[in-house]
Amino acid sequence: MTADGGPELVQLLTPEGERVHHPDYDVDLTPDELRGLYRDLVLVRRVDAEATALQRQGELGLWAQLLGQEAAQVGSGRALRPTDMAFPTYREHGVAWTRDVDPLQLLGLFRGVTNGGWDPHEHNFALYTIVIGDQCLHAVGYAMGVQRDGTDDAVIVYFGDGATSQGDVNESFVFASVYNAPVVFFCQNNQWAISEPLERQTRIPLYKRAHGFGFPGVRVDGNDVLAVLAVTKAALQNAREGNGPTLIEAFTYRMGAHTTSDDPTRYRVAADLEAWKLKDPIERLKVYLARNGHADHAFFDAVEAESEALAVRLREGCRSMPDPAPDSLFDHVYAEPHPLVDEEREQFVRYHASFAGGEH
Amino acid sequence: MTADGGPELVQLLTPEGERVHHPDYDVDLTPDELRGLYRDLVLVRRVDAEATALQRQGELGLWAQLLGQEAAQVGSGRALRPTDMAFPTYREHGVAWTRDVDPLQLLGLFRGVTNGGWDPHEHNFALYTIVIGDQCLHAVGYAMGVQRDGTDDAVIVYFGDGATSQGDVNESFVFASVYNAPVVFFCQNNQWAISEPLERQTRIPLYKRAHGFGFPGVRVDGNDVLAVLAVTKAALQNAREGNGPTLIEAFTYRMGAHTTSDDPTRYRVAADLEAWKLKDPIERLKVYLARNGHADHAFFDAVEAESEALAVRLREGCRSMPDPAPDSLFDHVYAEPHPLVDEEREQFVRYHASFAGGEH
Amino acid sequence: MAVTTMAKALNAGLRKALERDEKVLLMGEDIGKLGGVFRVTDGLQKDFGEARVIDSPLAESGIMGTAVGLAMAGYRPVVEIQFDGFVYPAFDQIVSQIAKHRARSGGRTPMPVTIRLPFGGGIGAVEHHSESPEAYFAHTAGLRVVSPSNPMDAYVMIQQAIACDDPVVILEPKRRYWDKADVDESVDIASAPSPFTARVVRPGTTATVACYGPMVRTCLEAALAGEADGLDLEVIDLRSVSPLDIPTVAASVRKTGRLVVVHEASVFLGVGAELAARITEECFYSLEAPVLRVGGYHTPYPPSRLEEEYLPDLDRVLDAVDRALAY
Amino acid sequence: MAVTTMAKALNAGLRKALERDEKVLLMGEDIGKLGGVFRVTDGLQKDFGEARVIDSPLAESGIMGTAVGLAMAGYRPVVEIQFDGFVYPAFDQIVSQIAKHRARSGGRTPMPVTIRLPFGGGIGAVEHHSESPEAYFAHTAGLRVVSPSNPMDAYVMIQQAIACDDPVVILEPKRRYWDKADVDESVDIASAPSPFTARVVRPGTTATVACYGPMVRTCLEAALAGEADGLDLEVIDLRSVSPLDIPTVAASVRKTGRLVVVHEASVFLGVGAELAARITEECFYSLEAPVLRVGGYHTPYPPSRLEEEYLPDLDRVLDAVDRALAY
Ligand SMILES: Cc1ncc(C[n+]2csc(CCOP(=O)(O)OP(=O)(O)O)c2C)c(N)n1
Ligand SMILES: Cc1ncc(C[n+]2csc(CCOP(=O)(O)OP(=O)(O)O)c2C)c(N)n1
Ligand SMILES: [Mg+2]
Ligand SMILES: [Mg+2]
Repeated sequence: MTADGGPELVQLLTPEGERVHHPDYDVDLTPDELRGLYRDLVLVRRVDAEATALQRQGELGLWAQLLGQEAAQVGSGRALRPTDMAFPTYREHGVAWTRDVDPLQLLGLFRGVTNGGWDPHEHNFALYTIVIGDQCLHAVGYAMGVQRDGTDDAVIVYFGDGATSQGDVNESFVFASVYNAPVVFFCQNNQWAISEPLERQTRIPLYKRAHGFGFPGVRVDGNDVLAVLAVTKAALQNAREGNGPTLIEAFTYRMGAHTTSDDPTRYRVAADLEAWKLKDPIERLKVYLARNGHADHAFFDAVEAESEALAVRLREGCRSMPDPAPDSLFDHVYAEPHPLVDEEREQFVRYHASFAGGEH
Repeated sequence: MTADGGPELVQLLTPEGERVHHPDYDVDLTPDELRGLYRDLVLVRRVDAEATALQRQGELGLWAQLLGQEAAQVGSGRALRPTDMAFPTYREHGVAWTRDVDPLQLLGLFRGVTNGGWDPHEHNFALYTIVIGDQCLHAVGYAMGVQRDGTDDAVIVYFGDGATSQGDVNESFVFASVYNAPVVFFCQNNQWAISEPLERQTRIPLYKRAHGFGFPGVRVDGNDVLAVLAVTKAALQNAREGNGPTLIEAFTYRMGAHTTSDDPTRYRVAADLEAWKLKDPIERLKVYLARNGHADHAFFDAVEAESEALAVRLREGCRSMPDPAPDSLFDHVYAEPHPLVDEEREQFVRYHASFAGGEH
Repeated sequence: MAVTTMAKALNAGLRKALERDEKVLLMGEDIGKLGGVFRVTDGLQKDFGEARVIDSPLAESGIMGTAVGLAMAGYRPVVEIQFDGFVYPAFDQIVSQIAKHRARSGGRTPMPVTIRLPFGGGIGAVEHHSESPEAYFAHTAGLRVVSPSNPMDAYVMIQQAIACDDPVVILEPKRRYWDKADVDESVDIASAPSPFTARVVRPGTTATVACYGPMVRTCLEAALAGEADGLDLEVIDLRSVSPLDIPTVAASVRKTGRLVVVHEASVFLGVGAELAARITEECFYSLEAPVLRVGGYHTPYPPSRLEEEYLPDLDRVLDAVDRALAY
Repeated sequence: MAVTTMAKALNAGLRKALERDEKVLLMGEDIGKLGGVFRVTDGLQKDFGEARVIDSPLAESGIMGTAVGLAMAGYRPVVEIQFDGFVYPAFDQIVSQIAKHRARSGGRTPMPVTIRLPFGGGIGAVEHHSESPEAYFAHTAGLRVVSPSNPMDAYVMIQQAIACDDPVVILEPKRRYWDKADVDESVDIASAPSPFTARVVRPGTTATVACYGPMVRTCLEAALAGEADGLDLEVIDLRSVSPLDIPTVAASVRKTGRLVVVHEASVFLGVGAELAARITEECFYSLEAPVLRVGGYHTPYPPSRLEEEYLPDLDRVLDAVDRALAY
């Protein structure tokens, strides 16, 4: 496997910030839109950095970093219409950003305050899914619902390179192709599944998996926000038009650890990281913006200031986030009354009250 | 999908019994070997017919017919070396035949006398697997064992067109390709998964699934015993030589019901059946043998007589098959002593003895 | 009011549910043209179309996982797993997603998925076609698990399960699919008793026998046979194994002083264990004997020629009653 | 004799097993270079090679299904499931194949597969990382299920599990991975007590507390705290949840007259239910109180900020003992 994604890689912006052209894909963005993408990338990276720091300070139990994957997430997230539905893994903080989910709600999850956090229906952004691959079937089912509703919405589902080995992910390819469901499979190939390199999951490029199921697969430079946007838009459009699923392999790299619990020095060499640093998704857009006069210092400074303000808000918001009420653990398990849960809650409340009364 | 298997179909013997050639595959068999294959096909069909009859007579609880799939099974089974291992579904009576499993042992399973029947190690033929797709992973694991043993044995695993939708089957493709395991995936595409036509499982030919996982897939005329033999031998050889897995799609047709419990008139039209009758796997070999002077009347008569004798033996053997001892249901659950099972068995025996004593 | 089989009653219930709510969808293997291997969905695809009665690829996790997505999209999927033994590939989607999703979402996303599971033995089938996996589901918080024992309950309970905003596993006792009884299709499911309550199907005084699904008929037969020996058994059809209707069972045990629990599933950690533990706690001073359990052994379900030895029958029920009375 | 953690003791036990029998193989996600997310397999791939310590694709059913095939080929696979909540995708291969295969084969094909499952809560993790799925496996005939509570047991039991010709699920209490104690590596596993027996870890007279895995330390702490209130609790480390060592528990209950069972898993149909049912049957006339159960609620495992409310602790154990004594 070529480390640079090989000749198949769709790219519109080189690591050096040069705008290139591709026979099949293109985007035509206003300077405003380009600046908007830059702002997204910077703020998303900041969310990630702050969360990582908050974890180190003991405010979060865990954090799954997206460092290096900002363009893959922002590019694909911004390709969506508001009414499209997105199904994330646990690392899609950048997509969450594009769906207007407050980053504090992501922090709540990793702080252990909730197992969910936001309203999936309000944001058209499903809850994070931790069991690898499960959400791919949910997305296909949701897309089958969209088909039945008769709208031209589309669905996108995120998963990693490691996830492609799961039965559920492959079953989702079967269901999507057989029912021609309006779904885009967005695989962020960040080269690693915790400590396992891509070679433990496949011996050919992942986008080709789709061909075995009879739908198109395409590999895009995942660090090129423009290419990701273009390729995802095209795939979504295809889905809307009734042409069924597409697999997008966003070729990228996990610059950080798997999560804050992980120690990547045990399994990968520093040189790889250095090589990928040269392909940074933010740097190349900044160069492009500056070189083409689409953005000036004032703009970059303003984004920087916004990023600082966001960081402050996250730190404060996270630290002051209240713990849930103890007996809320009985909430929402069932929609309708359930005698056992009701009884357990009652006993629980009575037991806790006995402490308050100093009985123990 | 073309009903005749399309131009990709590997064929060495046409439905009319004409020997044709293929650029990639060939077999060179002696008349003796050709007659042997014919005998296999006829006797296997007879086993199937007798078992079906025995089920109708109430001697078996169920029977899964292979009618029409004899060539796919005999051709692939005869491609194996004795030390190769085969993993069947519940319909591989023809493969069982080539592995010297007494058909009576198959009858025992469908009679409800056992959930297994033969010694998998003695025959290098695993037990029938009823849960769709599970055996594909077993085969890959076994092949990983063969790799570690350092022999040049190969493994073959059977499954149906419907099975290709199962997560486990796709996971077995991942494991086999990633570990380059010496395994041949033999999919009998008999066009139906009970009542569901192939279109409910895939929208492209099944052999192409392999390409998505990075290994070769080939479609062979499953009603052509010579082509199946040639293609399977080549795939096994490939595996032996360390080139990893191959997917073979044997394009065939389930001429009978799914099982004796099924009523195919509810979901398929008679015309299809008529079209496939013209491609009968036995007829074409018979024509070829006769036309080329490889077999004479005496031979065909002898096979017929052997078939009659086999039928008699099966009928008698099945009818006189004893029920297992009641308390054998506690046998072999655990290899080492287990207090609960021991205790339950004791109570069971005591309880049954109480009836014998006329207490109840 | 018409005499019909449980399979036909389920069919009628499904038809009602499809008529009542256009968000109701059926999905499963062979449920379309074939009408399911037990014909429970017979004719429904023809009448409601392929978009609502969906033949799925052969992948149980796929069925269950897409049902989750359909539920998120506002549908009420009713999925059929062809046989009990084939539900295990879908276990992850059931346990980690369907059961937990509503709580995870803070109540925002209900999971009104109905899982139809023909279950239990006694039909002379090959391996994996006679399993009783209810304990796995009952132990799983977030699920509800019910099992009808007769056509009328089947007709009502399938509709109630579909109408319920929680995921419901409905265990259909396949050996009773062909049992016939009166079914009153005019019943209003909203005013019918909750499917999560038990029912005393035979009042009695000597001892209580609690059972569900396929064993209800067996236990009623045992009660009848017991009359000759002077036994007056109270038989409770639990109907729901999660939640369990403890008040109904406890009230009975307080009266009879003895409880025998009967199911096909293995006794070890079977539903009987929970009932024994709980009822002993509730009725400690009323129990004249420990709660006794009649059920499958700690072995895989045996080949069919041995299944009569494995399955609880009238004699084994009465034997347990005798043992309880001997205390 | 050296003081070491449970994680290191398991590592040493695995190393011994790999040394002793060349048919022993390890397979799992991230068990190679990384040494597993808990470092239990640290250094083993380096020393035994990639053919024996295998980093697998990210697919639990694949791991379990290939383990079945390896076992058929004469190997003794030891598979690691990274966290409890990720075992469900492998459920079908465990329940329908691993558990049943030996019986199906008439004893010809043993399934000496060891399933390592870091389990339980209390580590502040995100969802699916704190499950206690033991009841599912214990209810499944054909499996054995054990759980060590301390480094020494971990060292011995992992080797015994691997040496056992039956499939063994070994539940490793992940919150106790870093607990330290003496481990005697010179012990002969063949002459060590069977892993399928319980052990009285603290003799006492007031009441019996039965527990396993992570709850043993909790219950021992409760017993210690109870001394101040004049309680003399007998604590039994069950060690095996399937089979259960009934004689050891029954003997204790005959002495104390009271039993409290403690586990993290949901009480409803948890291991405590079986123990309650069975012990009540065995010790009906000795019990002064019903068997009481302390465990998880009938809810999904909560977000970590609430886990201390969910998990049984010293106070809840003593509260149950008090309630038992109040009868
Ligand atoms: C079913 C399941 N198995 C194992 C895990 C533990 N786990 C969490 S993330 C991960 C690696 C995922 O790799 P990949 O799919 O490439 O996504 P990435 O983390 O790289 O974004 C593993 C093994 C899990 N969450 N779910
Ligand atoms: C996991 C599982 N689901 C469902 C079934 C029920 N079933 C038995 S055979 C069958 C169809 C199989 O079709 P295919 O794979 O094409 O094989 P064929 O029967 O045509 O040989 C089904 C659905 C099963 N045995 N296992
Ligand atoms: Mg990855
Ligand atoms: Mg088929």
